[in-house]
Amino acid sequence: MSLNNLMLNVEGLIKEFGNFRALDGADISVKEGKILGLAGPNGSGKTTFINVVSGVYKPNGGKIFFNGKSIYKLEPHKIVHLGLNRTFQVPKPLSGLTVEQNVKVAAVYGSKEGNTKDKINSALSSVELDNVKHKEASSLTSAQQKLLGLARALATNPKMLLIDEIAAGLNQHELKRIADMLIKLNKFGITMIVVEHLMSFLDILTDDVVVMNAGVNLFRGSIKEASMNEKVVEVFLGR
Amino acid sequence: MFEYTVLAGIMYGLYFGLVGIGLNLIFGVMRMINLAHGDFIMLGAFLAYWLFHLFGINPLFVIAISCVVFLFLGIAFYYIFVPRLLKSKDPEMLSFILFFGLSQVIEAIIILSFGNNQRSIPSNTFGHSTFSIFGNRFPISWLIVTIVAIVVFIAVYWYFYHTKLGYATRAIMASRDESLVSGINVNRVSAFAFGIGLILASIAGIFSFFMMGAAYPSMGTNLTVISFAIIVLGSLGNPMGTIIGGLIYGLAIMFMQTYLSSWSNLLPYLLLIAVMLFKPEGLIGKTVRSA
Amino acid sequence: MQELLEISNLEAGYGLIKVLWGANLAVKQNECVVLLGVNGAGKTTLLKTVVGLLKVWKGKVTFDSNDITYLRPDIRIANGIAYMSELAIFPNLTVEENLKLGGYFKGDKENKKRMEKLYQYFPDLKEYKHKMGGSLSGGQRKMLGVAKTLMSNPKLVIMDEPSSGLSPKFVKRVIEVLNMFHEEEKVAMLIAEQNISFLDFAEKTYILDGGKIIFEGSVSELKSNNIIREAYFGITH
Amino acid sequence: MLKKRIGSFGIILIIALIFIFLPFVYNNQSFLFNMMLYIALAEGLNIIYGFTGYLPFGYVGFFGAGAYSASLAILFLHFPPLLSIFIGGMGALLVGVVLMPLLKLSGAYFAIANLAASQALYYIVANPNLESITHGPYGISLASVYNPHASYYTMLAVLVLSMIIVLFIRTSNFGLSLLAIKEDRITASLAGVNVAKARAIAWGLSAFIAGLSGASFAWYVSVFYPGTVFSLNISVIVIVFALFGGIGTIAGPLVGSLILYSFYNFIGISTPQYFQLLYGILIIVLVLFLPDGITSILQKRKIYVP
Amino acid sequence: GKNIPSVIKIGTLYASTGPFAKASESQFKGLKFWVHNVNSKGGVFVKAFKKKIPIKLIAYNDQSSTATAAAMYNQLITQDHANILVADFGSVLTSVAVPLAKEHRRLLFDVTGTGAKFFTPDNPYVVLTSLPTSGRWPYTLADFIIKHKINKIAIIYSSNDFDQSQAITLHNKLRKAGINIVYYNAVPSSTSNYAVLLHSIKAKNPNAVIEFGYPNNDIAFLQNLGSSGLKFNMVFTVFPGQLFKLLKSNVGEQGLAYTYTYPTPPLLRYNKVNLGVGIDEFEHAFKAYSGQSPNFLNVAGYNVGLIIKKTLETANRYNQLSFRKAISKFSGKVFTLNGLFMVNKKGAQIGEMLPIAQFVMKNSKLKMNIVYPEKMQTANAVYPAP
Ligand SMILES: Nc1ncnc2c1ncn2[C@@H]1O[C@H](COP(=O)(O)OP(=O)(O)OP(=O)(O)O)[C@@H](O)[C@H]1O
Ligand SMILES: Nc1ncnc2c1ncn2[C@@H]1O[C@H](COP(=O)(O)OP(=O)(O)OP(=O)(O)O)[C@@H](O)[C@H]1O
Ligand SMILES: [Mg+2]
Ligand SMILES: [Mg+2]
Repeated sequence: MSLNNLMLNVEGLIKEFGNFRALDGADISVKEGKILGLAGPNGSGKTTFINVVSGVYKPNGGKIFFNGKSIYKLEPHKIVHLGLNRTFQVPKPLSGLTVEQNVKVAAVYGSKEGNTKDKINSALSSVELDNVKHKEASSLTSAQQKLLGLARALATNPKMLLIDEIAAGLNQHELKRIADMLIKLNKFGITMIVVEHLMSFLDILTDDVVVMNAGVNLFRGSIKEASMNEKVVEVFLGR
Repeated sequence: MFEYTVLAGIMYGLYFGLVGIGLNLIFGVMRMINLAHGDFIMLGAFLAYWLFHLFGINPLFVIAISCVVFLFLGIAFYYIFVPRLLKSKDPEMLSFILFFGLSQVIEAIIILSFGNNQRSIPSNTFGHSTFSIFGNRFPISWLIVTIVAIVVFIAVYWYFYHTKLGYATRAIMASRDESLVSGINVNRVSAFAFGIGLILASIAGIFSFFMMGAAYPSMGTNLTVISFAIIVLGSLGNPMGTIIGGLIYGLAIMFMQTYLSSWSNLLPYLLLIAVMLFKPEGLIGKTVRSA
Repeated sequence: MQELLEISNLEAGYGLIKVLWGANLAVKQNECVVLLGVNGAGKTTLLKTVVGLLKVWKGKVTFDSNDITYLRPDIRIANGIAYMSELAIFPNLTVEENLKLGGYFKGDKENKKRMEKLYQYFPDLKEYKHKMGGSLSGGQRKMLGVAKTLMSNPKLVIMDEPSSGLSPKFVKRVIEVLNMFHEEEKVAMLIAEQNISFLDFAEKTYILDGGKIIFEGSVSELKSNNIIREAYFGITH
Repeated sequence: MLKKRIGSFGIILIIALIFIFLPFVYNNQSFLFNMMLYIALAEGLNIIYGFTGYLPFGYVGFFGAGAYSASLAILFLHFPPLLSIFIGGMGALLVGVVLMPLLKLSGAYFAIANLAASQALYYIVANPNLESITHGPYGISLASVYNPHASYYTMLAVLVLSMIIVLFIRTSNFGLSLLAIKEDRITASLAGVNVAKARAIAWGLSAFIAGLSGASFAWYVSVFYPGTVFSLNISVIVIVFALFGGIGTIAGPLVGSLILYSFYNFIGISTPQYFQLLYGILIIVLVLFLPDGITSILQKRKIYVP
Repeated sequence: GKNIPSVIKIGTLYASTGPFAKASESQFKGLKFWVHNVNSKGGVFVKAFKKKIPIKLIAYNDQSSTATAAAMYNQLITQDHANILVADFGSVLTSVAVPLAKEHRRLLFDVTGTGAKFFTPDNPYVVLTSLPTSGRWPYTLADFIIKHKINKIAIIYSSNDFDQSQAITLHNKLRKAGINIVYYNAVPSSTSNYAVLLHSIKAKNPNAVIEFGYPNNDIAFLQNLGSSGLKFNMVFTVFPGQLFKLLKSNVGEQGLAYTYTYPTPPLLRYNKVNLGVGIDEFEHAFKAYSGQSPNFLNVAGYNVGLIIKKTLETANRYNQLSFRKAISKFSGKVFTLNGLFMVNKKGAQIGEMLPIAQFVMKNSKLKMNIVYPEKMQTANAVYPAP
């Protein structure tokens, strides 16, 4: 595996909250154009991983390379400008603004390329929110707010997305729809890490998963292998 | 001199903890900034003044009366203002303006009815004697104020951590909506807490004469500002933290007066800014995650 | 058996927007009901209206043969309803304090006993009992929410998506725990869920769509309905 | 967008014309001056509060800093008044830069820290130990350059500038990014907004306007004390004016100041004893029944308020 | 054309709220009383018109705010065309009127605004009527201390214009006389607790403690002194002599006993006057008019009225500069219930010297003795205080 086509390469990442280590030396890498599934028991550090890589929290150690460039301790907006963006597990919309304005901010400030109007429209249509674009973001359901988060991320012309439990709380049918949506985005060349608990959902997207536990990666391989791995079953899937 | 300054600072500080604690309680429970806090202190002072001069009632007994008066006042104000305010987009900031209006009204009413004179209760109300700690002599009234402050703090602590009502109050501080669905009668508990906040302010007012010379109708604003400094020094939204804020304030003032008197009014504010920048959650606060 | 909760022709919404358009639903004593519905169907709105967080515009809610349509939330809770919202916790209180508030109407001793019992199922909570609720991970919060709701022993438990964000192991755990309380304490349950594992334990299901109930029936009836299977489970045959 | 900008320009033009010509028919210039002053301050406060949600309880700190920087430039450096007014703006800007770390705080914390900062500044300026620099508590006299007419029109220029800045923010993407920061800082930064820079710009502009206003005020009254230009009342009054009209628009603070300041004067004159009472009641009633300001009546009807 | 006005319009401001309200209202009441008096006699005699003309008082409420005051002074000058402009109480509210009056060439009758910088040689449009400029206040106090050879002096003052200029004057005069100043410190005007300060002062063992402050400061200072159990041979504060009732009700007679102050009318009883009534008669009439016995600021407000009256009686022409000229003409020749009226070229008051008084206990009642200067003395100072 040559380093060149690693889109994201994280080594030995450490994050402490007080004297508690939420990340304890996690190593995770993704090749350009791929989708990596990220799973693990609750509290294993998946969201923290995203928070640190996207610059929302400052790490306490380790290395983070994006496209060969270190983004360690870089400010979030700079990371966004390099082409890496994320969504939130608990949605964080710009509540007082309309759906369209939410996306507009990202389209204007996220990247210089492209026409703002086009970026807004294509981001909204990719997540199928164009019919509610004049609604206030606070009046959307939480699932819609997560999609809005994805739309904002898309409007910044990302090369890579970190997606945090975007499908939680959806029914099978809706899951399928979201999965198809992500696959389509991936086809357009967006590399992804997708955090999700439902293996059936990850299964549609990729065969490459990392399972984290207690702030480190426990397993990497295919979903099938994961479901047969003793430790993964023990801490994550349950018997 | 050093020893004297420390002791005076502690006593003065405990009193100022009392000055700030009601403001912090109301902020903690309702996320409302009671900009009229100082005016309620003033009302407490005027109540004590009138009861003393008309009926010769000792300030210590006024505490009991003010508990009743201000509890009712607090409950009434709560039901008039707060539920409506909470429906708006930014209750915290709007409360700021609303209570500014209230402070204007209170001040105006007091001036219209009693004039703008300074008033005080003679400092020898509790006797002429002084008392001494480690050979340092202090007015007896300071001892009484200190005891009152400590008793009040214990009572507040008891209320918060050993009564069901206090427990519910803390829950509302944490989340109003979750409290509703935990079976807490949020309005009633908050109204009561509002009343307690005002009672605490009024008690500080009753003893203002002995710590601050005189009381006058327009003294409120300044007291509100000082109270803010104190509660943030401790921890905003954590009433017990106010004691620490008060002590820091008291000691700081006394030390500055002793060693650098002309700068003494600057220090609390610099202290406040420093705390905010380096430990914005206050000296004993905790934070929750943002993402 | 007698109806414990009965909702008839319920209309409610936000501001000028009507979300529920005359929903009907009933839960019997000691019955387990799962409420399904696509995203945005109004499940959360329905549950909030039942506990009193939203005003009823029209219609009637009865609980334990009392009309509770216009009662305050805290009185409804005191009458024996326990509710877990989607966000579910007090962020500025510790895990243990959160749990205690779940048992607001109980004595300290009883709370302690129940807490220990719940800690057995959710060891994470025990480990973090002095941590602030707001610093927990998404899934840990859900566990806390579930445990908190079970702290009181209510007649009816209402939960809004208890499993979303939980790892598979803990989804199983939650179902196990709910089952246990259901059996041991005869608690009735009304659960809005999307996770099909919950169906195995439901005695009745409803589907909410566009603010109206469009299906009511047993799990087997549900599963045998082709249209629903397609719309909800994405299974096409 | 263009239409909205032109419409808003119209308002600014009208306001400017009114204040240019009004002194010829109505010669209580001080009243007009104060009116302009409060509008400019309310607009300046609007920049930071209306668009980013930071409530500068200590806004008067910039005002005082401006008044003092300008005065010291006149007294010590013998700069001409207009240049000194600019120095006043820069002085306030400098204070703004020093206080920049406060922007890390949020909500009530920020408001209170800012209040503390303004009080600290006041006590520094008023301290007798600094008498040789600030004249300490003795106050400043600018009798040598006293010129009510020139300072009146300078204030008008500051007013117009403040409204143009708000106009720009209101109709630009920059303004949208500020609103995004107001809603959620983290989300805004992940939309690519340089949060620190954007709010620093807003903060700086807001401070600059207050500084220019303070400087113009100093020139206009020409004798003042530290307590005059650092009075907490100025902050509170300006906040109330801005909120009364409605923040986040140009028209809101303008209308709020026009109505309330007139009220303050005319009602204040005819029923002085009851004025404070009426004023307080008015504020309470407003917050309870019209919390988004009077311009929100129009906004609720979907009418665009510039 | 010489058209004679039907009324003389006197414009003034007062504050009904805010920090200056109490003082301002008193001063205003004194002025109103004077207006009431002259109008009941058909007005004042205006020499320029050789005719008695009634007074019309136009007054606005500035609520202690300088910004409002500026607008109101302007209103008085430009809208109401007040013929005579009288400033509100104190330096702060007077400060904004000084440049305005100069700009509009209107003579400002400054009643109690004692700030030295109001009075400049290039400005003929201001005259201070009822108090000397604050820098002159401690002249007699300094003499008293020097004369009695009191050494080791502590001076504590509030950091504001009014108090600091007194402190500086006293400090300089005592230094020059070779008197040792053991403590010299400013405290913020907002200081309300002097307990620790008093102990710091005591540590220096001074014979006299001079406290210059606003009324609030004096009250807190005296109260803390009373309850601290500390004793000094001499204690001086500013306001018991001006706001006697206020201070007495707040610190009690015990608290005032044997302390020193500047006495002002009505504590000072000037009955031999050549303008207006003496203090006895004034006190009587004022009580009948308002139901209250007068305080110093009532006298000050009344006194400005007397000066206005004299001005109109003296000025040959009815314009502002003639008014100023008239004042210079009778300056030093007029003695009112407020003492000798004398202004210098800049308009600053230099006539009314403030004597030194001491409160003593006599038959367990508080009594005030004038102890200096000798020509006014009613008793010897009790020094050291018992
Ligand atoms: N606060 C609000 N203001 C206005 N409209 C709202 C609000 N909350 C929800 N809605 C609207 O009400 C409808 C129903 O929302 P609700 O949250 O009840 O759906 P749900 O079935 O719980 O969806 P989900 O599966 O996403 O939780 C949605 O169309 C939503 O946009
Ligand atoms: N700001 C914070 N302060 C304190 N502890 C934190 C903070 N953020 C995360 N943690 C802790 O770090 C651990 C990992 O949390 P994280 O949110 O990364 O888990 P997760 O893998 O995303 O879990 P889930 O699947 O439940 O979302 C948890 O124990 C959590 O309590
Ligand atoms: Mg997570
Ligand atoms: Mg929902």
